[in-house]
Amino acid sequence: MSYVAGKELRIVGFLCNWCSYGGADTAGVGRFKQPTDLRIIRVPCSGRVNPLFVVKALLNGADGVLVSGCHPRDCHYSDGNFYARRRLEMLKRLLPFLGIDERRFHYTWVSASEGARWKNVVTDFTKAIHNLGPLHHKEEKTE
Amino acid sequence: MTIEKLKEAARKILPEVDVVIGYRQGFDPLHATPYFMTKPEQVDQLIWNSLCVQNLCSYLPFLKGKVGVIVKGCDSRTIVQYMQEKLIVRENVKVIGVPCLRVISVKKVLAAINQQSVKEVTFEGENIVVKTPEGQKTIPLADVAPRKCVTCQLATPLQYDVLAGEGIQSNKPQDTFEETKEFEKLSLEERRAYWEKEFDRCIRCYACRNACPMCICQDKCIAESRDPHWTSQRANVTEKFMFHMIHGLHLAGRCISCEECERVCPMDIPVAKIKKKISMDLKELFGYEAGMNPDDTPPMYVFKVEEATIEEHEL
Amino acid sequence: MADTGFLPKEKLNTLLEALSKKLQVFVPVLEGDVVLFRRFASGVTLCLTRPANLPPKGILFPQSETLFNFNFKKDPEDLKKSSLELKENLDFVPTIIFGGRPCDAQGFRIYDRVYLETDTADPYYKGRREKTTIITLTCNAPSPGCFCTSVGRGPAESDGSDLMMTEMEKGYFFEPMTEKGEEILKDSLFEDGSAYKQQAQKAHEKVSALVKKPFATLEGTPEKLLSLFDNNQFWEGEAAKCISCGACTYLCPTCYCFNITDEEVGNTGERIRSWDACMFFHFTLEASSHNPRQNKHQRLKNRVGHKFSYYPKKYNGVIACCGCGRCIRYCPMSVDISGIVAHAQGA
Amino acid sequence: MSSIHNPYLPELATVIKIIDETPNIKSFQVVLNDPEKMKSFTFEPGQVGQLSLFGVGESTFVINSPPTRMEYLQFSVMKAGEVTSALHELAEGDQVGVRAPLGNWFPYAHMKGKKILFIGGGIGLAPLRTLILFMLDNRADYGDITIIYGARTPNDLCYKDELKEWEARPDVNMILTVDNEFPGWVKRVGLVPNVLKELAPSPENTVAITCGPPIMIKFTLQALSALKFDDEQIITTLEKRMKCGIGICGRCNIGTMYVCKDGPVFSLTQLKELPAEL
Repeated sequence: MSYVAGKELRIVGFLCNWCSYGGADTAGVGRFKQPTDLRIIRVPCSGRVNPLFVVKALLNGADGVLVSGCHPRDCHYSDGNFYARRRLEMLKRLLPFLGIDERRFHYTWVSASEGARWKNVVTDFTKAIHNLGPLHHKEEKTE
Repeated sequence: MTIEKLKEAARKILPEVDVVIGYRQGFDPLHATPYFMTKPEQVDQLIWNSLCVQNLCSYLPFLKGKVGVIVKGCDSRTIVQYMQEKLIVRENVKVIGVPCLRVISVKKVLAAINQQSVKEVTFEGENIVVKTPEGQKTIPLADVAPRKCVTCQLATPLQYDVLAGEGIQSNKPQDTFEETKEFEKLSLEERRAYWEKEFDRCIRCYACRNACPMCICQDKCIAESRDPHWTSQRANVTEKFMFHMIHGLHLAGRCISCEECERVCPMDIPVAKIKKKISMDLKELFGYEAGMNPDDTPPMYVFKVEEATIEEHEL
Repeated sequence: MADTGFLPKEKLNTLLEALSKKLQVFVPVLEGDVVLFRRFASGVTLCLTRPANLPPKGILFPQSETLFNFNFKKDPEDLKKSSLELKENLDFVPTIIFGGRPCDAQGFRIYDRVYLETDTADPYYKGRREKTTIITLTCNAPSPGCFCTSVGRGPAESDGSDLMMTEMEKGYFFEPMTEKGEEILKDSLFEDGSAYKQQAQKAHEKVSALVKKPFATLEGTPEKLLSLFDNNQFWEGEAAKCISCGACTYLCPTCYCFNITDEEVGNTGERIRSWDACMFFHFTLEASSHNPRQNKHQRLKNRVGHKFSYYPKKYNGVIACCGCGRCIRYCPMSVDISGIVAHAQGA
Repeated sequence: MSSIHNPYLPELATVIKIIDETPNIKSFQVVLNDPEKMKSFTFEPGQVGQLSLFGVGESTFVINSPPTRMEYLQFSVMKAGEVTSALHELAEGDQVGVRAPLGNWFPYAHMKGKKILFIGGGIGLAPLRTLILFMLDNRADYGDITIIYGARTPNDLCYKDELKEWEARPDVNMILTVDNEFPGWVKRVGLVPNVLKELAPSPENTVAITCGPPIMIKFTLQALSALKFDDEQIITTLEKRMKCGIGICGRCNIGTMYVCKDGPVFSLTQLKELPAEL
């Protein structure tokens, strides 16, 4: 069951291996109570996140997508998250142009030690998505 | 006359190159078509007028050897971008620049004449005169100009080895992305509905991709690949939407706004609108315009430690 | 029963309303700047003034369709084991395609030989084809690029149509070609059309004479094209401006090639058939990375060859081109197939 | 299920045995799940089938077991693309789909009483295997049988057990070759077309049947012609990217001929009448 009242929604999280995934782990070890809507996909670096990953998820059933990497200047590969920031910012601006609420996509930075911060990010993002409700997908036929 | 100068330039360059690409009359008087000249006598059929719409630079990455090409101001950004991405060897391309104030949108002309067959086309001052079986129609060129011409700043190409004529100044206002901003005033639901309706018509012919000068990996495009499996062959809106996102996002910082994608769409889908939006954001965020300077690095390939224009997003 | 019928213009909508109560009716409508076929419903505005940009071929041969669904079922006794179930759907809805042009209907005749008149008939096409009535509208003016009279057809050629209508000043003159067409004419909305027959015929002849003639005859062309097969210079020249997209094939009423791909999610999935185009690099790309048509001129050669040489050689001289001109009209680079054929004849 | 025959609908089948032939070739022995259909299944040597892996796709392979041995249908698969790679992941007992038989076959009726020369390379032995086994099962109908078979290395030779059997048979003349010297290999070394030239078999009353990689076929055809084989005496099988398998989908054509339906078996005479697009 979701932490947030109501039906669980589908949220996809792309977390970098070095910081944010560790942060999520720290939150788990710390036994912080977190909503369970998020499905985590571990990536080597936020720089690995192709904006099309986000688009594909949103078009194919996700109600929200969260990308989280190391804080700027803390990237394990020194500058992957700097590139990510530019790409993801472009995407954040493009989504509403296509009619997808930009609040369904969030990118942020969480370090491995920030278990509490991770908990807050997940909780707040999940709440935001629940406020927006499911991203409706019409049943489509191939013909 | 520009055409005489173009012919002269083409004749002069032909011995140095394998082929010169220009324009000739197409299947009817309203259509010009790319013309690949290898012999001097072919130069006689070269034409130059507002019907010469295609971006001929798009052929360059696929051609071997030395090539001469006729290039309008807007198209010249293609050359710049190719240089930037090292997709051409500049020395192997002889650019015949041609000053140009405006081309026409064939689609707009056809809409103005009820899609009739065209018997004759002439230009009188700032008008295009089209003769059809139903009679003759005089249309101001400004009314049938494609979007890119309305705010064109490149009446003279950025790159050329020979210029057919005198360099001229643009007489158009700067692009303020009015159309994009206007569209953004619609509600989210309206925008979503708009794109779903437009993309629903897409037949996945990939004309937009193949005509795109920057879509150089079109034979290996992930839109058709099974591995990675980005899209299926289902003909539904989701898949079509996804394809156009692939096209748009792969061009972020590379799209040189020639709008060939939209011109060639047989289903009249305003695909350049997405690219225009991306261009607007790039300009706002990074002050960047693709295809202006061969020494630039596209904004997606660089970063600043402190990004003055990007704020942290709060939840 | 009358041999022919007449329907006043103001009654056309009434007819379509009545027909659409019984079956699904597709009509040409204007969307954006293009005409395409959509389901008729109240309030839909027809566009009959020009041929549709996209021919109605997708109604019988959808851009994509499910050939069958598959379902892996886990054995509850032994979870390592699973059984497999296939499910095909061959139920098709009775349909009318209204307001296509004669060339559109002839496109289906090109399909018929390949999809029906074989020992392995295509059940999907066959199922739809048998349940579909095609009502065409003869052309009253040629469109840019069309050349139907040069490929042995014409703006009022009846082959493939069940019922053909011709626009008159105050209404439409209807002429049935098949029993399916006669069935439609039984509707009491139709008046006797015999008075208009001659007038319609004259109109047809008049338009026929206006259609562009890029070549006088196609006699010997299939052989000529074959003899040019190894002439790379010719084909490279013709294909130089081609950008190898699929606009020509997807807009072509006679192009019938397809792809088959599987899609799977979890334990279920489907095998999909979708339009494919011989102009695409991957069309003939083999797993070994060998590609018999790796250059665009080879692909264009196949497209022209198929229509003007291979198909007629296989099917009694019938040209697999209906001359509708769409591939010319909407080609991004104005590649002109009729011009290529003419050049080949003279090469 | 409807009563209309649906040529796109595969028969469900089970993989009963998988044989590792070479590092990148596996053979799959398959039986149709419906015992009645398996019992009534007939085909001719050289015909192909579409093997389905649901969720991945279909690919065309020759049925390389002979019609004289109908306990199962065997397909040999070289790992190359999406479907073949997935097939290589199969385990015995797994479910597949089969659409077969498709295409034409070797004109064996016209080969009766003649000497038969098989020339194969690599996985190209698969279609020949059908006919070899078929002929060995009807041995009296044919004259001398010679098999020239080569591969890059000894490890790349398919059907190793059968090769040994055939070598041991007095009524088969078996010549094995590998492209380059290889530790432990004491038999011939050399490319198949070169070995063919060295052996210089007489064309008299002989039919040559060849299959292998395109480059081998090209030089083998040249070598056979140099040995004065008539085009009519030379038979080969072709391969193309295929989808429908019934001559509709349009990609495997060479001019008017569809390799899936009008082929895959062609005589050199027929091949020469077709445009050169292989």
